[in-house]
Amino acid sequence: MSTVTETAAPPAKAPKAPTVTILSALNKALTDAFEADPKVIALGEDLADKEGGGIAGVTRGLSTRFGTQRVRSTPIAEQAIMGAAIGASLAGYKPIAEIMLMNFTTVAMDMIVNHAAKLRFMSGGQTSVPIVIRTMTGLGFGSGGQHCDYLEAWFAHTPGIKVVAPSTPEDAYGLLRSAIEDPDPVLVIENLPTYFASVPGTLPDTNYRVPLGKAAIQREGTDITVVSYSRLAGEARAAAASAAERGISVEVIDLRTIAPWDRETVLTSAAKTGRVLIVHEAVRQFGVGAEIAATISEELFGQLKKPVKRLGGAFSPVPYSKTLENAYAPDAARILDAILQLAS
Amino acid sequence: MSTVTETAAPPAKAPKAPTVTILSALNKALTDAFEADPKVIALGEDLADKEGGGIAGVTRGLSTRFGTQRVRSTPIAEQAIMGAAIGASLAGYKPIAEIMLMNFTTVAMDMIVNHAAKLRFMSGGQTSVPIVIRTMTGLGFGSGGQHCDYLEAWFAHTPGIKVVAPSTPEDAYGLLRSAIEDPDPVLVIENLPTYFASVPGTLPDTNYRVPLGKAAIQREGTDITVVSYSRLAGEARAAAASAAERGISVEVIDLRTIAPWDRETVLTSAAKTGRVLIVHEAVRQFGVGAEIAATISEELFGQLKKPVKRLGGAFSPVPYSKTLENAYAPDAARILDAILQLAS
Amino acid sequence: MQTSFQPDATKLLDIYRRVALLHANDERARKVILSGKIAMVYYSYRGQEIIPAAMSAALRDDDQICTIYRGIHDMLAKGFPLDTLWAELAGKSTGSCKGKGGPMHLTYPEKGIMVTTGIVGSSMPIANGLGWAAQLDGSDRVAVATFGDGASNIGAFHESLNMAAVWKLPVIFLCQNNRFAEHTTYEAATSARQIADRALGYSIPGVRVDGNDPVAMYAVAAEAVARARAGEGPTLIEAMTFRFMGHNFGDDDSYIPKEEKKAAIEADPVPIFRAKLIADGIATETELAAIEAEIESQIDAAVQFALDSPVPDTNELRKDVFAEEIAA
Amino acid sequence: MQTSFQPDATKLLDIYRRVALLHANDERARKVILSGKIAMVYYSYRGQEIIPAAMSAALRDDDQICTIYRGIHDMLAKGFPLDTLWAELAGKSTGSCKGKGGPMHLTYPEKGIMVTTGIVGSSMPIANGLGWAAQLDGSDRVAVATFGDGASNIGAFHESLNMAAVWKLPVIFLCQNNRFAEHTTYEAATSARQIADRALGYSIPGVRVDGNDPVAMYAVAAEAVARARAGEGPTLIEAMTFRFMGHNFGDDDSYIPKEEKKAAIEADPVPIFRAKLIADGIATETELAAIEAEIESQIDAAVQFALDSPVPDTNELRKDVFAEEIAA
Ligand SMILES: Cc1ncc(C[n+]2csc(CCOP(=O)(O)OP(=O)(O)O)c2C)c(N)n1
Ligand SMILES: Cc1ncc(C[n+]2csc(CCOP(=O)(O)OP(=O)(O)O)c2C)c(N)n1
Ligand SMILES: [Mg+2]
Ligand SMILES: [Mg+2]
Repeated sequence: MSTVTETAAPPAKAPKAPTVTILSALNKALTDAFEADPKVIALGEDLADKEGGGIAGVTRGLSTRFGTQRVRSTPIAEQAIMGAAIGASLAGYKPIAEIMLMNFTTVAMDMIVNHAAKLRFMSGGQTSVPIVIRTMTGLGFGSGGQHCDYLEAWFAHTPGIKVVAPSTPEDAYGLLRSAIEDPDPVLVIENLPTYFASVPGTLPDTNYRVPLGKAAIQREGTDITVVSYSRLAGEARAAAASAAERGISVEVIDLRTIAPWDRETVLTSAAKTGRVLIVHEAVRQFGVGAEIAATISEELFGQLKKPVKRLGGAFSPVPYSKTLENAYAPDAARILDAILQLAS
Repeated sequence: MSTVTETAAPPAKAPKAPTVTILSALNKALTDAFEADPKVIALGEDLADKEGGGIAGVTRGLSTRFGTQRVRSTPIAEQAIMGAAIGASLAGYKPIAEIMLMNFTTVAMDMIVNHAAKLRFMSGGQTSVPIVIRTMTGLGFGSGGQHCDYLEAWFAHTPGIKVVAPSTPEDAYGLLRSAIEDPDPVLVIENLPTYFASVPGTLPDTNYRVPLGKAAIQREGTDITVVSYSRLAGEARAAAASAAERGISVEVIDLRTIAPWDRETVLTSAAKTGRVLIVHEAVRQFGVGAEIAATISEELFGQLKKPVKRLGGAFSPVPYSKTLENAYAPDAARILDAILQLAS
Repeated sequence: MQTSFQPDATKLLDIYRRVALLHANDERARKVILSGKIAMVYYSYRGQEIIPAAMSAALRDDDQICTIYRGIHDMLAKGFPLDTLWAELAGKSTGSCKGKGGPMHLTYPEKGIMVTTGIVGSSMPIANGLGWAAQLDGSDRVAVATFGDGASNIGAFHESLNMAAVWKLPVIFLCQNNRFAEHTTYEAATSARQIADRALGYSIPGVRVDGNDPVAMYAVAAEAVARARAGEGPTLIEAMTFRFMGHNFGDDDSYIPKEEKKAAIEADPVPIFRAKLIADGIATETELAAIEAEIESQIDAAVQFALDSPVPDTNELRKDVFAEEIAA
Repeated sequence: MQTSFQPDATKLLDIYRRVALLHANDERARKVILSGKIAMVYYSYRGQEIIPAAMSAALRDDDQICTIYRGIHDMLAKGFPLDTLWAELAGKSTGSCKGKGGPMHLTYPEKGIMVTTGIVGSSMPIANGLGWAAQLDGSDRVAVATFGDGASNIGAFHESLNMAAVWKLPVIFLCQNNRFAEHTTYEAATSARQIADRALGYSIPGVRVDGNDPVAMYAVAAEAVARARAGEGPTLIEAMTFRFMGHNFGDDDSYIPKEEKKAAIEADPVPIFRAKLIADGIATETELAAIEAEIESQIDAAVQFALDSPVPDTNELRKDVFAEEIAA
């Protein structure tokens, strides 16, 4: 598939205006990490090339290049997948475990939460679990109620594990490389609908990193701060562009790391604009936005011009019917509406 | 054990000043529910009397009285336990599934979140899952990192399941009865350290109910609102009493139902006092308190005298050493400190 | 195998009616998707029709099933009405789930179609609960959990079979072994020589059967149902078969060895079954053609009904989350 | 069973040293709790000493284990130092886990004691990862996962044995079948005639052995280790035993049939093993008494060390959550 040939071909030689995708960036990040460190290994369902190199092709080419001992397809057994990753990490490896879809983490929560996130602490620092858990989610394909949940708040609430969610190819590369090198468990949330979107540019080189815990100001602005991550960071950028046409200057912050989140960048921007909108696809109630809104409201008490607003997914399972699926999550239009309200 | 004889004996005949415990209240609620509705059934590890009637004795007497077909001890298999409860509920029963400790929900999250919480919606209302999940947690016994987590925020973030957490015998009885009668899944969080505390009083009679979604103002006050639930509601009451001695009038709200939480009661009190403290044992970051603080700050923007404060468990797994365990969660003293700061 | 479980001519014709329906509906579903008239995630069961047709022929309407994303064959065989099925696939308000569930969560309790799950393995724990309810009701109805070969490696399989065995639940665990789990072969993921071997670990009967042979499949299914009705507990059935169209619609099945696929398709159980019915004088070409024509027109009507039906109103997002509608 | 796996006199004495240590430490632990000097949740393994003693005698220091809340016997047998063990039990900063882990999470990687879990079944998936790492390292070291009879019914057991079998991992699954899971009997929860039967479902060897017989237990353990080292994959061992003190400290074990308990205690494997060593002329009463006295004084010192050690500073709550300390 095109992303793979892209990855194979050095950007320099790439045919005319080169484009990249999040998928090709993830694939190159994995390839470069395997190159750089023989302790990096990977496992997951259908991960090796004989099984297609991952259902979306993120790991395509890895097993052919690095062997099926380092890149292993597994049975359908998420507890066993996570356990194998944890155990190998205790023995000095840096496993990258793929849980195909985020909803399937629900069968592996014990391994992730009771073990991966806690072993360093419970052992008094004698052991550690430097694993990466790659998982994917995202509505838009009519897969219904069990295939596109957004559970990041569960993990952000769990001491001992970090959570990242890239929205651009550069960040996908840089965050994944940093996650692999991090000494602790990191959950990398990939968004299916944004995998394939080609954007102009070339893939980062092997030294490129995005530090964990640092947000990106993707657009500077003075009137309103919009905080988001993953696919909706893109929708926020689009909404900000339309707002600009209406003379409203929006600062768009992509958290990139959800836990630990970048308080400093967010609070600085919020203090500057005094108007904050937080947007995610996850259910609004008890979602990631609640922690950020509560913190901003506490830290900037009396300094805000408007109450912090939150947009999130509907309070329901993800519906099947396209009509309902389209209505489920905020999009650029709904973000723009909220921006206009905040600006008024 | 005393709680059981208590339950058996009618309050009237009870020896002199009668006392009750949360444990005896839960036991009577279950007994009365089994009496009232033949469709009520229960399952869990060591639940039946042959296996001790539950590790803490909450279900003691049930299997002897109602038979081991309705009250079943199970293998150690939480997915199977939840699946059996879900399936039986689809066929018209009202199962009460016990997940012995809250940390063990991590092996059953798929059944709870992808199925119990979603089947009504995904079936377009053709089926429903009127189950109760009873689970227990609570630090204080040196059981360490895997036996006393507070995961209520995960479930509150999940559309399709309700979450309650009683802090008094009356509420334990009334909430459990309401949960059993509710047409949808309800997670009942019991707190181990408070099971056995005897308080004066008699057990509610079989008609007593506490509606889901209604908080309790356990102490009226005018200066500061403290919002809490479960064990720390008791600590909050104690802190409020000490504050009163210092001339500070604290209103103590016990949420009782965490999801859906009682916005009206909380916002009314917050509007009255203008100073709010939210307290729970769960990790503060991305915890239940975040949603409540964010909502109050948004709804009462400009009307608060102080920023909403949150106290929660430390950002770490629950530690073993008594010294550390004592330092982990807020207690009456730390709540009082926070009250004094807010009052200043 | 007792001969009493051998299907007679009437039963075989009954099974064929179901097979013909399943076969025609799958062919149609893929045509409709290609036509662009209805977009959906679709997991073709083409090649596996005999298994649910024979299984359902041994069941009553009040028997219940829990099936999976690849389960439309199980559901049609059990009696899921075509119109509301197609309307659900199209995400219309007239769908059995009002368009909220879709292909992976089709539900129709009237015919005992209680749960369709998209989570591998999760049909089994829930089927146990249906079986427990049957015990409590004092009814001899049974529950069937269908799942694939790959699902036999996940924890829920083990917990479910153990609990069903200890509680002697009237549950039939029907594994449709099509030799692949997504792109993974049976051998690459499954350590058992045959999945039926796992029954020993639960002290229950485990039977491997040619799921493409209607007579053998029916006999095994009927015997398992009889045991369950008699209170003798669960049975694990491993029905051998093959999926002709890959894992899901659009799957380039390059990972399937060419010869393996060729051989399987040459052994397509549907035409073979059809020919045998005629050869054995159980039905004439004309009779079967009539059945098939009837089915085609029923499907025509159902697809049209789906296309003509309205989409759900967005306030449906606030309904069926709980019994009580959520305030706007 | 090949005779090459029979323990010789030296090996038997080695096993007895471990047994005596385990036995004495359990007796002491319960005394110390009763004395009120140290409060802890405690799951006595009294009666199960032979199993880990024999297992460990077949292991090297670089072999690794994942054990459970009822695992202090496994750990002492594998070489967990007494002083840091007792300090951890006392929740002191000198404990192996700085007092953060406690009895259910004891860890000592230097001796291959990698994980102690309080979650039933969860020792197994992690042991697979240790085995995978050994494969990657090209090392012949092995991993052992210990667990109970009740744990053989949870999903993690099944997923782990299947993966280990498919990947031919050097992992030994050591089930200590003490016939109870908390208050639940084997029969009430476990459908397999014997847990070893479940090995067939993974095409691996499954052996039931008298875990109270040091010779038989060693032979089975040594053979499983040899297979794992040779790259022949995992073994499931079901070691039959009994826990004398109930599930945990304070458990009134009224649910255990009196005769069953009486018979088990009369067959206490420790004095029997001891007597046999003397009867077979492998050791004299004096030699064994000397070993036991030595152990008692080591335990005296360890308990004293624990009592004299300081409690952890509360800022430890911010350490070891991540590699980087969390800001106050
Ligand atoms: C717990 C879980 N893990 C992974 C998946 C993704 N997935 C969907 S179908 C499938 C393959 C299942 O194979 P099998 O059980 O043989 O059934 P078949 O599709 O062949 O009918 C996988 C891995 C899932 N749905 N649930
Ligand atoms: C997933 C999970 N469910 C329940 C428990 C509670 N629990 C702790 S020990 C135990 C019994 C385990 O019995 P067995 O596996 O036979 O081991 P034994 O205690 O007999 O050594 C149970 C149910 C748990 N720790 N983890
Ligand atoms: Mg398959
Ligand atoms: Mg046991």
